[in-house]
Amino acid sequence: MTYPVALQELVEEFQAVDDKRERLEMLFELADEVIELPSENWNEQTRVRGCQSEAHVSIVMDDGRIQFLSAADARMVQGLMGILTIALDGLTPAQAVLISPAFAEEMGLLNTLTPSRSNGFRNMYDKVMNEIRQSMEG
Amino acid sequence: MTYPVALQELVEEFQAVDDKRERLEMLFELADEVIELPSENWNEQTRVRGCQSEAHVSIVMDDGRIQFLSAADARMVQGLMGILTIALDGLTPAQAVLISPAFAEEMGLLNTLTPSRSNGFRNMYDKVMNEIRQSMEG
Amino acid sequence: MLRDQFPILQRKVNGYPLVYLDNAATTQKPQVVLDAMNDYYSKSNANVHRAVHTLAGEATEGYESCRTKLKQRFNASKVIITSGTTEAINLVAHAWGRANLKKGDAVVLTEMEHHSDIVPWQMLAEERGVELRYVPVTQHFTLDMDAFEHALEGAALVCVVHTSNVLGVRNPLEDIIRLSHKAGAKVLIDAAQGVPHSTIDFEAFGADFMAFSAHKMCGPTGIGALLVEPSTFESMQPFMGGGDMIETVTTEGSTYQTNEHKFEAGTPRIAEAIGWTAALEWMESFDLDAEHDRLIAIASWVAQALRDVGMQVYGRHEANDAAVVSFLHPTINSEDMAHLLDARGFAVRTGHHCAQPLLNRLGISGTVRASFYVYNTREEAEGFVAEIREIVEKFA
Amino acid sequence: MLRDQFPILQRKVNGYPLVYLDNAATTQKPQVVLDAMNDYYSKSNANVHRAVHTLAGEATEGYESCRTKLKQRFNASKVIITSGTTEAINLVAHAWGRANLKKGDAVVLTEMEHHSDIVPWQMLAEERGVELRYVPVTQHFTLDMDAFEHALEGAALVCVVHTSNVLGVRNPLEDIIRLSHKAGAKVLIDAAQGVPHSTIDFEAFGADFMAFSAHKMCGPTGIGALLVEPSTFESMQPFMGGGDMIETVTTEGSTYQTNEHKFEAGTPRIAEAIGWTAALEWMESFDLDAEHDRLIAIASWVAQALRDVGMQVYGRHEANDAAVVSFLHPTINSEDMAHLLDARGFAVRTGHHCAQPLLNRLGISGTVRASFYVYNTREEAEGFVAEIREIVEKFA
Ligand SMILES: Cc1ncc(COP(=O)(O)O)c(C=O)c1O
Ligand SMILES: Cc1ncc(COP(=O)(O)O)c(C=O)c1O
Repeated sequence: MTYPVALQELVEEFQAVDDKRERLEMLFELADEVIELPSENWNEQTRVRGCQSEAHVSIVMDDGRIQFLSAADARMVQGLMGILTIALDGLTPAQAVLISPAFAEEMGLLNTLTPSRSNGFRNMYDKVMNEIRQSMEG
Repeated sequence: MTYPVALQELVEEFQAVDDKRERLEMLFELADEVIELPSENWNEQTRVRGCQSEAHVSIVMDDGRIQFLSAADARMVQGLMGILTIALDGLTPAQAVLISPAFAEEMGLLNTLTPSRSNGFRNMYDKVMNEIRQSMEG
Repeated sequence: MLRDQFPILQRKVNGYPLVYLDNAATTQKPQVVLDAMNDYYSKSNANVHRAVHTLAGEATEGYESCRTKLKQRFNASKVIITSGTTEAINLVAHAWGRANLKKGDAVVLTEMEHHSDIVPWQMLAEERGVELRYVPVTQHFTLDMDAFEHALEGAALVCVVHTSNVLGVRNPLEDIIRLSHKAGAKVLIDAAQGVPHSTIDFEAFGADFMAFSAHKMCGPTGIGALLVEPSTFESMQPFMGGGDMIETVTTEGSTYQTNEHKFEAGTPRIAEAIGWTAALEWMESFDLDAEHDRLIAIASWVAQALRDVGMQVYGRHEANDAAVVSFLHPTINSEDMAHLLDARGFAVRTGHHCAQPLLNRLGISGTVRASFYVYNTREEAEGFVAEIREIVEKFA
Repeated sequence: MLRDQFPILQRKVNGYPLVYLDNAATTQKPQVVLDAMNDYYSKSNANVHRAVHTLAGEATEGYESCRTKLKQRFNASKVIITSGTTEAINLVAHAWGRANLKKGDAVVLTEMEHHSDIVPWQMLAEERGVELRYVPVTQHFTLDMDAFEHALEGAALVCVVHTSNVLGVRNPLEDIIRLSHKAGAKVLIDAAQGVPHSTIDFEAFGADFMAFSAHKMCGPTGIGALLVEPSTFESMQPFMGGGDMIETVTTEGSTYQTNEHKFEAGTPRIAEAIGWTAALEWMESFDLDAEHDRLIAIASWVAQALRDVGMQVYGRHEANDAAVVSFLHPTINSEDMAHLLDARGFAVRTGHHCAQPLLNRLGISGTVRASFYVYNTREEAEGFVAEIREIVEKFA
């Protein structure tokens, strides 16, 4: 499986680290990549279900390219959003839908996350991809 | 613990036998000792509760001595009744109330019987002893 | 050998090797099931859901993997985990029955039902004024299908046992489901005795509810399941209230989960779910259909041998029936019989088998029941028949 | 050493020794409990009651010995075995509530209750028009006893948690029971967090119902109990219908058992009962009161240490409280905190702990909760505090 370069690099970076604490720190740092969805734009449409805490995502199309906006109260979730930002931001929808969710597994993210959290991540991924697909139809 | 001679002999006879099948056969034979309570005398007062099948007991006083009448549909239960007949028949109430239910354990009856059945036996014993005590008050 | 995987079968009872023929009451457990539960308790034990730490994650995964496994095995999309068949049926009576049945509605039962598929409906009938109609059992030990069709008229729900725990008779469920749906009635299948002997495709089967217990299919005690057809699922209100089944709780009121958790209040049966998953996987390690054929052949041979020594046998032992042989001797009391068998290591059950209406119809108050399962051998069956012969000769 | 009897405590999590501080969610199990269940499944597994064969006898004895043990330990004469605290409380709502409460009757709850002691009453309230009154929690993390006395007026039932699973606060139950009875109300105690930390004499205590779970006191999942005061017991109708809870079933109607079996429909949780019995016996092998003193001292030390690094701590940690420390950092998100702890082997819980009304009152949506039990050591607590300090320094 190959991914966009930035994502591929991330996958490899995570694969190189064994310690859960270090992985978490890497995730926390990725929170900085998030393009923030302002809280006044949070609503039931933006909410990610199945997360323990607040998590919101939104896709905006800018000249045919994806802009991925997101926000969460846990830094770890922000980190996950940061990964998606790196993965998606600036792609065309046609490029984005080619990204398989398998990268999370390859990164070892699923070992870092507990199942309920990785469900949350999966829900977030699915939600975003659905919106991207809808944007292609629309 | 000592018991009336006939009961004491029975206890020893049972103690001498290990095989459950042989014990059951001995029990079955003791069914012959039962002084039958005719079915037209069965009623809610004579019914032993907690038995899986029909079991009825009744005490009649004959010149100050106990006569123990009983009936059951399972031969094993009749055997248990036979033991009580040997133990009680012809005793005065004052003699009867001295008999401890421990004889069942000493005979190894409780190993022969399953718990629900030995509960049934215990219910039968308690019921009979209660009636005997009441006859003393009356 | 399959049999070697069951530690309890090494046991002696009253000095004789255990011959366990009480499988319709509960089955034995293979070592893998004990190991799975032990492993869980010694490595991953934690409470499930909404948790962040590693153990809780593993426990949640373990618990939910049982649901996933059940969905796969039975091709079902909604699987509620309960404490057993009995709770599953009570859940339907409360969660679906109270929300959907009103005074005057009719529920069709059969005389072949286990008490667990009668009493919940009697309680609902009394509370709500629902009418109960019992389909009689014929002298051939089958449901009276004419009476069934008649009973269907205007019925809202049909509750029927997949396979009788007394007779081993497997009911004509395909017809029952088809006719019931045609009449506009939902169908609940009590599959407690069905699932151990066959693999059921719930969606293809077409029933609305199906209830069963783990302990009758090599799984642990304390757990079972209710499969629900998805659109029917939507019409169910919660049964028990508590942790895990809610979305939000305030003093003003609560909102509920929308998936199966809505019906699984409180800390669930986690170790049991993990044990059951192991049992379900284990059941895929051999050919259940072939085993079933072998067992029903044994049962039918035993039934004939018992008839030959003068027993009355209740059942017919056709290809799809379960390997259950219920019988009575004209003079030997059934409890005496069971005690004599136990003295030689044979475990059978006596009594009404929680099916008093059926026994009433048969005009008896109980039977001796020998029920066979995948670890039982032809030799055990032969030993059983030989022992019965000896008992009859000696005590009749 | 007591700790050595818990196989799971040998485990490493993310490369670090497991420090299990999620005991309020569920406790770990000593080897004797696993052995008892294993033994049962490998030697005596059978269905209980009404059975004649040896295994069934042993299984029945094993199951009923759990009831006997519970009667002894809690000095109770009526012990109904359930699947846990949640089912026990739902049982009261159905079996007692539906039989004895009518429109306009009032049930007093507290804001400190677990969802399992709220939602069943909300459901009953909605169905029957029963009024619910919630006793508020003060800023000292205690019940507002003035409000409680006020709420009592004309109330039929008071439901109160023995010890809060969020705060560790033990409620003034003696006063609550006395005042409630004076006002003519029955009292239900949710003792899920009480029984692991103290031995309660139910009869002397004087409550009418007490509910708790095995899994929070070193026993298996899937089982719990409801203790009932005998005269109250007589006023209860059956809850679930099915096998074993009946005396006779006919198509005309059924009669029920009069003892506890009336409320235990279906094949019971046999292996679980046997495991719980072993756990209860095991709990007699050490001085629970002394352990409790040790644990609350640890908890109160941890609470202070956490305050010292800037945490808000919810609780007071008095002598009779449970060793539960709920806390929040002003800037570090609680889930992040729990994940960071998990990375070093510390298992804590985050979230609303199934007590949303309490958290609402406290103005928060969740806490991080560390809860200690008999196998936890002072060293573990110190390691925990050191780890928290490091996390705060690094991530605040
Ligand atoms: C105070 C309290 N009540 C009730 C419960 C519910 O117990 P269970 O989930 O075992 O039914 C719990 C456990 O989470 C609890 O802490
Ligand atoms: C046909 C049938 N239905 C229901 C039940 C009840 O199952 P459980 O006791 O596991 O709830 C049984 C088991 O005895 C059964 O054989």
